[in-house]
This record gives sequence, structure tokens and C-alpha cells, in this order.
Amino acid sequence: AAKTVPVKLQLKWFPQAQFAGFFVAQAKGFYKAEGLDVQLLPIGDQSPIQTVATGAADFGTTWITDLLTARQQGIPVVHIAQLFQKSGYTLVSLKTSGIKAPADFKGKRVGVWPSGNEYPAVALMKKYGLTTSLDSTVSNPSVQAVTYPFDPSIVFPGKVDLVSAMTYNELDQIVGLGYPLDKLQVFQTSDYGINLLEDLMFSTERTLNATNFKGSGLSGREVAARLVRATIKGWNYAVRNQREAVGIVLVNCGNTCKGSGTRSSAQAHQTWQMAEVAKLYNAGPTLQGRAGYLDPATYKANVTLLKSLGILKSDPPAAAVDYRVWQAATGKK
Amino acid sequence: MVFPVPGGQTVALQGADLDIAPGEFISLIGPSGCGKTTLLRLMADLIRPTGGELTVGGESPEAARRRRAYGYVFQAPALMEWRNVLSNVLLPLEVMNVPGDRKARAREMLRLVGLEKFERSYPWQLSGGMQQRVSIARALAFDPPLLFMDEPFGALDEITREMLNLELLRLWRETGKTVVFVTHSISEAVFLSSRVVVMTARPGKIEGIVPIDLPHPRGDDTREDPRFFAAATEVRELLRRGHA
Amino acid sequence: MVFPVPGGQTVALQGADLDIAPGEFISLIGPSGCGKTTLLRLMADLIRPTGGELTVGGESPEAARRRRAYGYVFQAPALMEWRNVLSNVLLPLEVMNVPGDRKARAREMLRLVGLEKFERSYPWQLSGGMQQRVSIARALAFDPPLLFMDEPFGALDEITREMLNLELLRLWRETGKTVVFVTHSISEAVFLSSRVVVMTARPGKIEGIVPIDLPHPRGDDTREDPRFFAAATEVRELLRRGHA
Amino acid sequence: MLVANRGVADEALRSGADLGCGTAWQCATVLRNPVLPAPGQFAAGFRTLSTPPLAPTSAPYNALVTGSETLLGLALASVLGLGLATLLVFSRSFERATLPWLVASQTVPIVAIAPMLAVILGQYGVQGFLPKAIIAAYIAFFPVAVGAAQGLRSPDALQLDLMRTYRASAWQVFWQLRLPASLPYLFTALKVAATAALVGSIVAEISTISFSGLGKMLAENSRASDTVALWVIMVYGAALGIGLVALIGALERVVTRWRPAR
Amino acid sequence: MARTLPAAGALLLALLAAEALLRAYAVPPGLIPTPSRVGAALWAARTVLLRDALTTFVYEALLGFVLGALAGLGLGLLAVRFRFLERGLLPYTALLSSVPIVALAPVVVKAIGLGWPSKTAVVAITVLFPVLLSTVRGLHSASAHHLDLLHSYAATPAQTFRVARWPAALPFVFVALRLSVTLALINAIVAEFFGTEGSGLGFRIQIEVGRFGLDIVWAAIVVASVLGVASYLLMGALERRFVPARRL
Ligand SMILES: Nc1ncnc2c1ncn2[C@@H]1O[C@H](COP(=O)(O)OP(=O)(O)OP(=O)(O)O)[C@@H](O)[C@H]1O
Ligand SMILES: Nc1ncnc2c1ncn2[C@@H]1O[C@H](COP(=O)(O)OP(=O)(O)OP(=O)(O)O)[C@@H](O)[C@H]1O
Ligand SMILES: Cc1ncc(C[n+]2csc(CCO)c2C)c(N)n1
Ligand SMILES: [Mg+2]
Ligand SMILES: [Mg+2]
Repeated sequence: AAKTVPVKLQLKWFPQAQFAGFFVAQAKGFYKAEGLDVQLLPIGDQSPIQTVATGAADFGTTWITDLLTARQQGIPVVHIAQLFQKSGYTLVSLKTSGIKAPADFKGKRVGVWPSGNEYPAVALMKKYGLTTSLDSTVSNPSVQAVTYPFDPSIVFPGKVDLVSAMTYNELDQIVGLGYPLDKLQVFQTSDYGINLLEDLMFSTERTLNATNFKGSGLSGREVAARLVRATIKGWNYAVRNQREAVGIVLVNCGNTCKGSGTRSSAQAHQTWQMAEVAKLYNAGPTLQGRAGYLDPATYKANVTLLKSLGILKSDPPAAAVDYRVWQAATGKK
Repeated sequence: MVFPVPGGQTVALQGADLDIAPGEFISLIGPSGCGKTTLLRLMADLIRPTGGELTVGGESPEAARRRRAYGYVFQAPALMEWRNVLSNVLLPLEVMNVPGDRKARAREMLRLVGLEKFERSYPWQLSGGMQQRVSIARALAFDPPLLFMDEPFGALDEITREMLNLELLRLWRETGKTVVFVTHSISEAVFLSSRVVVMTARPGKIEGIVPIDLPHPRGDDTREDPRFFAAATEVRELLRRGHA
Repeated sequence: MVFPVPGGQTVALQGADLDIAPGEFISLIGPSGCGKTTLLRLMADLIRPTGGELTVGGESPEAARRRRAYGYVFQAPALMEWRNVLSNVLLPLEVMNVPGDRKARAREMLRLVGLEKFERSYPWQLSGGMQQRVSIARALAFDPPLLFMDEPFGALDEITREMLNLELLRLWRETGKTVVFVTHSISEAVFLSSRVVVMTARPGKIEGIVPIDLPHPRGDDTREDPRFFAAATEVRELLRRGHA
Repeated sequence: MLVANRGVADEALRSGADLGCGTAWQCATVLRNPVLPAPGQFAAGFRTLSTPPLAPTSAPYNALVTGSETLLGLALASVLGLGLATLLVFSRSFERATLPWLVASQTVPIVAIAPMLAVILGQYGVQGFLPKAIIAAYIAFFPVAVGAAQGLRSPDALQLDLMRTYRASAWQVFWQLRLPASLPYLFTALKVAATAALVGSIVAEISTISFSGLGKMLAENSRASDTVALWVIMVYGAALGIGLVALIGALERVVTRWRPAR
Repeated sequence: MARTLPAAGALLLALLAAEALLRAYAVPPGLIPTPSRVGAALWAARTVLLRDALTTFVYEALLGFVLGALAGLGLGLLAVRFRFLERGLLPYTALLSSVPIVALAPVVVKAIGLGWPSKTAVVAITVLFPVLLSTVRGLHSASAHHLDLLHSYAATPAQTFRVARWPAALPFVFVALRLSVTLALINAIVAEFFGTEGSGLGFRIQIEVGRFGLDIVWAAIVVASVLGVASYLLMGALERRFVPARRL
């Protein structure tokens, strides 16, 4: 057998069921079968864009806003596959706080993650005519946005009225703090027409255009296609065999898999997470058998939204998305 | 008094029992390293004896120190580099919160040691002998009833030294102070003291005590007195004996 | 030599032109603060004159220092606290990379000053006089042709002092060293020197130079020599004159 | 401890949280996300994180990793800091030209540049252990440099004069006089630097792509909201810090044996 | 003026070289911005950056520094005064300072809140140890002669402190203060990564890193560095003012 090609893939977070498809593809030998030896890198403090753009990793996963703002700043990163077809971003409040609709956010304190993860919240509020201190041009914001790191228990519910949470992670952690779902008001941005796409796969122009990827004799695009093919296979398997997938994730996840508080069991939390990410995966094009496909209409809507927010100044160049990889991976058009 | 040293201990003083009566002027004399400084430090309660007992003017060293009964002129000047001459002399007056015009008092002491013109200088701008004189002025400034002086005039020329000898003697007579004085000069010891204590080296002990029966006031002619010669010779003999 | 001091300047030396011939033994004597140390430091190229010129054994101070021609005994011991006695004495031998058995040499010097038993002690474990003797041993260790000694024996008892006087004199005669020696003792100056330089205070200058015509080798009977008395008296006269 | 948690518990209860306990005081010892863990909670957390000691997810193993990074970093920092201090003391113009930049280097938030640094080093094949030690050294060299410079300037004038009479070379003055005289300053600086290096390597573990170390454990557990685990790791980190400071203290006592016992 | 020339020259050269290299290799500004872009960002965002600097430098770094330094000095005095405290206290503060800020900050934020006081507290805690350690070491460095002298005066401990120990400690204390003043700033910035109410240099850096606005990130770093260097130099000036000049 030929030698396998070493590939480094930068995850957007620590190992958890959010990346079940990758771990399954690795554990079940889908990558090996494609001739790839894939190493999955956990996140540090740097954005996946940085590690990939500088060559510390060959491929990465990230959110679309990240990718497009990086592209705008001249970093030649390229979208090659869209794994999650629906946004899992939510803002959560206690029902007792009386916040029933986004319009009620006015005058409230909203806790968001910084570092480019604040845009879905900003977009939602902007849609309802609210301004925040996250925008340095606004002098008298109608919503007070505060930034906090990762752990909702630091701020919620004492220090903020609304807190950012992913359906598949922080939401369950908040439940673990003693607030069952029936006490929570959950605003999932996609329900309000803000569907900024999340976990996608990307690489750089340099990697994709390489004619001889790391001396393997394969072109960069070919390696990318094999990677995407195996990853989608992994995801399909994970979504269909969730219990097994969770088992595989648990082997990989060190100290991070647990939830919080009363739901701190890693097994339980990852089972929840697997079910939730399956919902994000099984949406849009995936339902038409086109898993991994970036729906041009959704993409366009995302770009339009980001432009209206002032985050993008102009349309990204066509080279920001490369459909050829997905086409080569799936043989579809 | 026993000091631990690498590979054993140095016995610095042995059986140095000594009672000093109020108003005495005692000189300690002895070879280098025999324990004069150590004895002085014991009397001043700067170190505690590892054995034996000691009284100074009838009280324990600690009691004397607590009463602020003594002034101490160290072998090295021990001035504070960050204080100028005047404020070095003011130090004990400040610490003891002595009432009255302290500056005037400090200046008077500086005049006594001939440094009135240097009150604004810092220690490093002074010669060795000048530093030593500042430290003498400092010890006298608060007019303590008891004085411990460790080779106070060692760094001074003969003329300055003789002058200060006379001043010290005058002070002692006028105020009735008790003085314990370390010197290497036999004639200085005899000239100043009521008793000269001669010490021997390793282990340091008292070789002999020579009472000095010279009349007061003493002056230049004292040194011509046959009793002066006799006493000096006796001290020298004791010293020689102890030196072997 | 002029030092800037707060509110003016101190003239520490004035017109102190002095030529010292190779092989001479010069003593400097003078009141406290007259500039003896300053003069020595000038000769040793530790400070530069603000005016005037100076030669030592026919060469400039700087040249002498560069040749490592002299050893200097400072007025204070200036030992390195982290080195024990032996290795303090070894320091110049190490720095100058002197060949041969350095330890043996250093021990010899310690024997000379009577401290052979203390080679493993640290400076803080020594008495004042003992520290001073270590610093003498250190200056002699590398056998420099020129010696600057600033009151080297000031902290020593008379007997040790006399012994070291004789040793120094022997060394000087046997090795033909040039010595410049600061002392406050008139008799020591006369006993040791070929010339005694008497200085006066503020502004420091040379009051007079007394040549000493006493025969060598000198010993106990030298002090009985009428020429000794005559010279000592002359020095004392000059000192008195300068003291006013 | 109770007081610190009571507020949080009270807040949670008032907001309708289901904590499985009655009053705020009762909840204070059983909170799942306490400000300070109760002794029992802490002990339990300590046990789970400490056994088996050498598992890749356990604190003792990761403390070992962090400890060795820190030691390497501290060693690098000492060499660099001492070298810089030497140059600073020897050359005024070097000091003028570089001191502002040395200071500036310490005002760059390491957390902001550590990721970039790691990425840049990674491009040149420097990965894993070494970048973290380098980041630790980056933080720790400055206290060493400043403290050592002060110490190297501390010998007294007479001792410097003495060396001058020997026409000692600059190096001899350095080795025989300035360095030994600087030791009290240097060791104080090293103690500060040791804790700084520890913080540096932990920060580096968090902000670079790292697979082990207390920092990695901290990051993972903070993302997982496991407050009790955070405290356990903090205690391990602090113990490591005390150990380092004690180690340097012991070294100091050995090196400065000549000093009188205080 | 002549004294700052070498440093300024070195800076100019480094900047020109960086600009040239970055342009030559066409490094994207989202990875490393050219100095000229940073300069432009510095100007364009000046009001925001000034407001951020006010929060970070004045409320968090300076205030925290002052509090931490005072606490360190106070504890140092106590530790030397009461010997048992030295043994009992020093290890615990070493403990405190060994808790990495990244572990400390979340806890403090959780306990105090997202506003600037939590950052001030973090800064104070991190400044405490260096100052305490140096204070203790400095107070112990008083000359044995001087201590003997004051002992002979039966001086009170307070007097001994004021007259002998404190002047001897000053040089040590100032080393620690100089170090801590830069440490304070950097720690204020880092602590902001653990939660803010929307202003501060750390907040700005974190937000703009996520947007790949690295020109603003570096502009914020420049502001921090200038403030850091300035406060370091200020401490140096205070040192020259308050530490009595020694010989040389
Ligand atoms: N701290 C100490 N530890 C060990 N030994 C010591 C200590 N202090 C003094 N000694 C020893 O005690 C002896 C007496 O010392 P001391 O200073 O009393 O002598 P001294 O008579 O004052 O001599 P000098 O005339 O030279 O000043 C010496 O042998 C010295 O080495
Ligand atoms: N660095 C200095 N700055 C200002 N004045 C100084 C300095 N060094 C010495 N002096 C002054 O110069 C004069 C001579 O000092 P020097 O040390 O040479 O005296 P000396 O003859 O050695 O005295 P002693 O016998 O007391 O040691 C003194 O008045 C002293 O105050
Ligand atoms: C620095 C940083 N903070 C928050 C997020 C938000 N986020 C994106 S994926 C994910 C994991 C699911 O909980 C989370 C929390 C981020 N990406 N990076
Ligand atoms: Mg003595
Ligand atoms: Mg002198």
C-alpha cells in the first residue's frame, strides 16, 4: 500500500460531539481509506484562520463570518465544504425576566462571546433596531453588551439578562445550573431569519493550488476532496449511529466533554450534544442528499446580512468559495 | 562567650568577670582579636553571653540599654550614608525624642570634634578620621551616663587625638559618666583611665587589671609623672606576657 | 585636587608636588582630613588630578597601575564578604593569574600577619584588626614592587604593630620595594621611613619633608638613637605648625 | 468560604434555579458552580483529578509537564536576563538604546501575541514543549534583567577601587565582584521570575495548540464550567509555584553559605 | 534629547525594515499589518483607544498597582516586624502569585463582576507578591551596624524601621515597583479577556482579533506599550528622587 499523506486539521473548539463526524472518520478508518493520516488539532487561543493561514495546520473548521472577515483582510482562505446547514446560536434568558421577543432586549444586558462570535447577536439586535456597545461608532447604545469567556455560569443569570449559548453546548450547561428548559426563554437566531452559517471546512489558496501536497504526489485539491469525502462519510455515520459516535468522542475528549452542574456527566452531555448537532447537520442541502454543499442562496443571504451590518464592506471575491472540492468529493454538481 | 565557626567554635572570651563601678573610666587593652569588642558588645547587650554573668554599674546590660543609659562608639563609624553629618548626629536625639534644641546640641558636638564646617557633607565625602569623629559626636550627643568607646581615636592624628583625650576627660569629670574605652595605645589608656584592663588572646581572658592612681585634672605634665611610667610599664608587661 | 561639595568645593590638595624615587620608603603624616588618602588615591590612579602632575617612581600613576606595579592597603579593609580569609588573599593572585602555588603563597602571607589559623573564616567572623591584617596580606600576596598603605596598622595593638613594622621593613629591604605609607604615629613614621612627608589641613598641602638618616637594619635600639628623637621632634613641630 | 458562595446561591435561588437544596446558606456548600468550593467538594474533585496520577487527564501528570516547561523557561530567562543585565551595566549606550524596548516588550500582552508566536515558531518546526518554554522565558527574563542589573551595580566603591588597582579586566570585575555582590538581588529576582515563568507557561499552554499541561487542563475545565476542577488545578499550580520559590530559596542558601545566620 | 536619540533611531530603523519586508512578501494585513497601517489605525481610532486606555490604565492598572503595592509594603513591614508572620505569610503570597492570572481572573470576575473593579482586584493581587518579596528582602538588608546602633538606643521597632530598615529597603522596593508597574498594565489587559462591560484595551484587542482588525490590535498594543514605558520611566524618576544618591 502507498504511504498515507499527513494532514493537520484545526478544529474550532476542544474535542467534543460538535466534531463527531471528524472523530468517527478517524476512528473508523475513513481517512486511512482515502490515504490520509489526519491529525485533529484542538483549539488554542488563536483563531483557526491563523493556524491555517500560516501553515501550522492544512485545513480547518470555522464559522462563515470568521472566514469572510479574514478574506476581507487579505487572508487567502477558501471555503471548501459546509457541514452545519443551520445555525445553533441562541440568546437565552429566564422566563421570569419577562423578555418575550427580541424587541424586549432594549435596555437589557446581553452577554456575548467576543473574538468574532458576537455577530449573530449583533445581527439579531440590529434587525430589531437595537444598537450595542460592540459597535465602536455608537455612542448611546440601546442594549448593553458585555463580553465574557465561554462559561455562562460566570455571568448568568446574575450579571446579564441574556446570554449567548449554542443549542448543543451552553444551553445544556445552563440547564445544569438549575434552570430546566421550561424556565428558559431561548431565542435561536435562525428562527428570526439570522442564519449565519457555522461549522464549515476551509483551507488556503496556497494549499489547494499545490501541485504536490507535501511531496505526496497528490494535488492540494485532490487531498482536500479526499478529506471532505471521508469527513462527510464520518458525519453521515455519526448522525445515524449517535450512541457509537458519542462513545468515540468520549475517548478523545480529555477534560472537556462534561456539561455543568447537575448535568456534569460527560456521557449524558455529549449524548445531548450529538443529538443537537445532528439537527444542525440534517438541514438544508443535507436533506436533499447534498451534505457538505454550501447552498448559494444561503451564502448570498449571509453575505447580504454581513454587508448590512457593516461587517463586510463589499462582496467577497468568488475565490472565497471553491465548489470544485465538494464536487470532486461527491461527484455531484 | 563562644562563637560557632566552621569546623568548631571560637572561644572569644573566657571568665571575663568584671564589675564596673559607676563613675569609673575603664580602658580595655589587648592584642588584636582578643575579645575587646566582644566584651563591649556584651556589656551593651548587643549580644547575649553564652555563659557567665555581667553587670554594668550594678545593673544588667539589658536594663542599661533599655534605660538608654549608654552611648556606643563602634569600631567602624557606622554612619548612615543617606544622612548628612548633622542629621547623623541628630539621629539619637530624634530616636530618643530628646527635648530642647536638638540642632544646637548636635552642632555643639560637631564643634567639639572639629567638624562644625562639615555639617552638610555626606559620609562618603569625609575622610576616615572625620567619619570616626562624627560617630563620636553622635554617641555624645544625648549625654548618656555611660559610654562604650571602641578605639574611638584610632584613626586620628596625634594632635587631634590628644585634644580629644582632654575633652573626653573633662567631660567625664564634669558629668560623672562611666566610660569603658578600648584602645591600642598604652599611654592613652594610662592617661585616661582609673583602671586599665589588660586582656590576652585566644581564648580571650583578663590577664590583669592595673589601677591608675594619677591625680586629676590630668594634663601634659601627667605624662611626665613617674607613676605614669610605672603604670605604663606594668601594662606593657602584662600585654607582653599575654601575647605569647 | 578639588572635590565638588554641596555649596562649593573642597580643595583637598594643593601644590602637593612630590617625586618619589624607586626604593624609597615614604610616610605621609598629617591631621585628619588633610588629604593623605586623596594623595594616595591620586598616586594609585584611582582618581585623576583636577590639576598638577604626579609621578611615582618615574612613571605616571596610570602606567604604574597598568603594570600592576602596586599593592594598595585601603584605610578600610574592603574584603569581599563572600570569600573566606584565604580566598580573599588569593584574589589578586587569581585576577593577575600569578603562576606557581598560589595557595602556598597566600598561606605564607597569612602566617606573616598571624592569621594562619583563620584561613577558613569569613570576614564577619573577624575582629576589626584581624580584617585589617587580611587586607595587608592581600596587598602583599602578589609581591608588587610598589606599596600604598593607608594606615595599615591603625587598628592593631602595639606589639602586633611593632612586629609587623619589623616585617615590613625586612620585606622592603630585601625586595627593594617602594613604599608610600600613611600613619598617624610619628614614631612609626620615623622608624620606618627614608622620608617623612608632613601635610597640613584645609587646603591640604605639604608642610615639610623630613629625611630620616637612621642606619639599617633598624631595630629596638633605633628608637633610642638621638637622631630618632631629633627627627620625631621635627615631624612633631611641623605637624603642630600645620595644625593651627 | 460560605460567605463567598452565599451570594451566588442566593442569586440563583431568587432567579428560580432548582439547586436541590433549601436556603442560600445550605446551598453554599453544595453549589455545583461555587465561587469557592466547599472542603468536601474540593476533596472529591481533588481525588478525581489526581488519580491515577500519571494519566494524561490527571493533574499530577500535567503539573509535571508544566513544571518542566517552567524550569526550562526559567533557565532560558536567567541566561537571557543575566546577559542583558550585564550589557546594561557595562554600556550606558546599550541601556539607552534598548531599555525602552525591553520595557515595551513587557507591556505587550503575552496572551495576545502568544498564539501568533506559537504559530510563527510552528512554521519553523519549533513545536510542542519549546514554544511554551520560550513564552515562559519571555515573561520571566525581565524581572531577572532588572534585578540583576541592580545587583551588578551594588558593589561598594572601595571594592571596585580594589579591582581597579589589580587592573582587573571587565570580566574579572564581573565574575569576582559584581556577580557575587549581586546575588541577594538576583535571588529575589529569580523568585519573582519563577512565578512569572509559571504563569507564562500556563498561559502558553492555553493559548497555543497544546495537548498537555495545567494550562490545558484549566482551559478545558473552564470551557466545561467545572469550577471545582479549576480550584483543584489552581492549587496544583500554586503548589508548583511555592515549590519553585522554595527550590530557589534552597539554592540561595547553598550559594550564599558565607552569610551570617539571621 | 541626545539620550533618547539611540532608542528613537533603533525604532525608526526597525519600523522601516518591517514595512519593507511586509510589503515585499505581501503579508496580508489580517495576519501582520504594516507599521503604516497601524499608524493610520492609531489615528483613526484615537478617541476609542483613549477611552479604552482610561479604563485599562487608570482604573485598572494604576489603581490596582497602588492598592497591590500598598498591601505588599504593608504586609512586608508586618512580616519583618513579626518574625512568625514571615514564615507564615510569604509562602501564601507566593501561592497567590503562582495562581496564574488566567485561573484567577475568571474567579474574581465571577465574585466581583464584569466591570473594572474586578480587573483592579486582579492587578492588585498580582502586584502584591513582587512588592512584598522585595520589601522583606530589602528590610532585611539593613546594615548590621545600623541595627546595632539603634538597638543600643533602645529604639522602638517603628523607629528602627523608619531610620534604618526602610532606607535600606528602598532600592529593593523600587526595583519591585518598576517591575510591577508594567506587570500591572499587562495584567489589566489580560484580565479583560475574562469579561468586560465593553471598554478597555484588552477588550478592544479581543474584539478586533476576532475581526482580523490586526491594525487596531497593534494600535492598542502600541498605546499600552507607550503607557507602560512611560510609567516605568516615571517610577525610575521617583526612584532617583526618593532613593538617596549613593556614591558613584
Ligand atoms: N560573629 C562571630 N563569629 C565567630 N567568631 C567571632 C565573631 N565575632 C568575633 N569573633 C571572634 O572572636 C574573637 C574576638 O573578636 P573581637 O572583635 O572581640 O576582637 P577585638 O579584641 O575587638 O580585636 P580588634 O582589636 O582587632 O578589634 C576573634 O577571634 C574573632 O575572630
Ligand atoms: N569624594 C569626595 N568629595 C568631596 N570631598 C571629599 C571627597 N573625598 C575626600 N574629600 C575631602 O577631602 C579632604 C581630604 O580627605 P582625605 O580622605 O584625603 O583625608 P585624610 O588625610 O586621608 O584623612 P584621615 O586621616 O582622616 O583619613 C577631606 O576634607 C574630605 O572631606
Ligand atoms: C474564543 C471563543 N469564544 C467563544 C466561541 C463560541 N463557540 C463557538 S463553537 C463553541 C463550542 C460550543 O460550545 C463555542 C463556545 C468561540 N468559538 N471562540
Ligand atoms: Mg575590636
Ligand atoms: Mg584617610
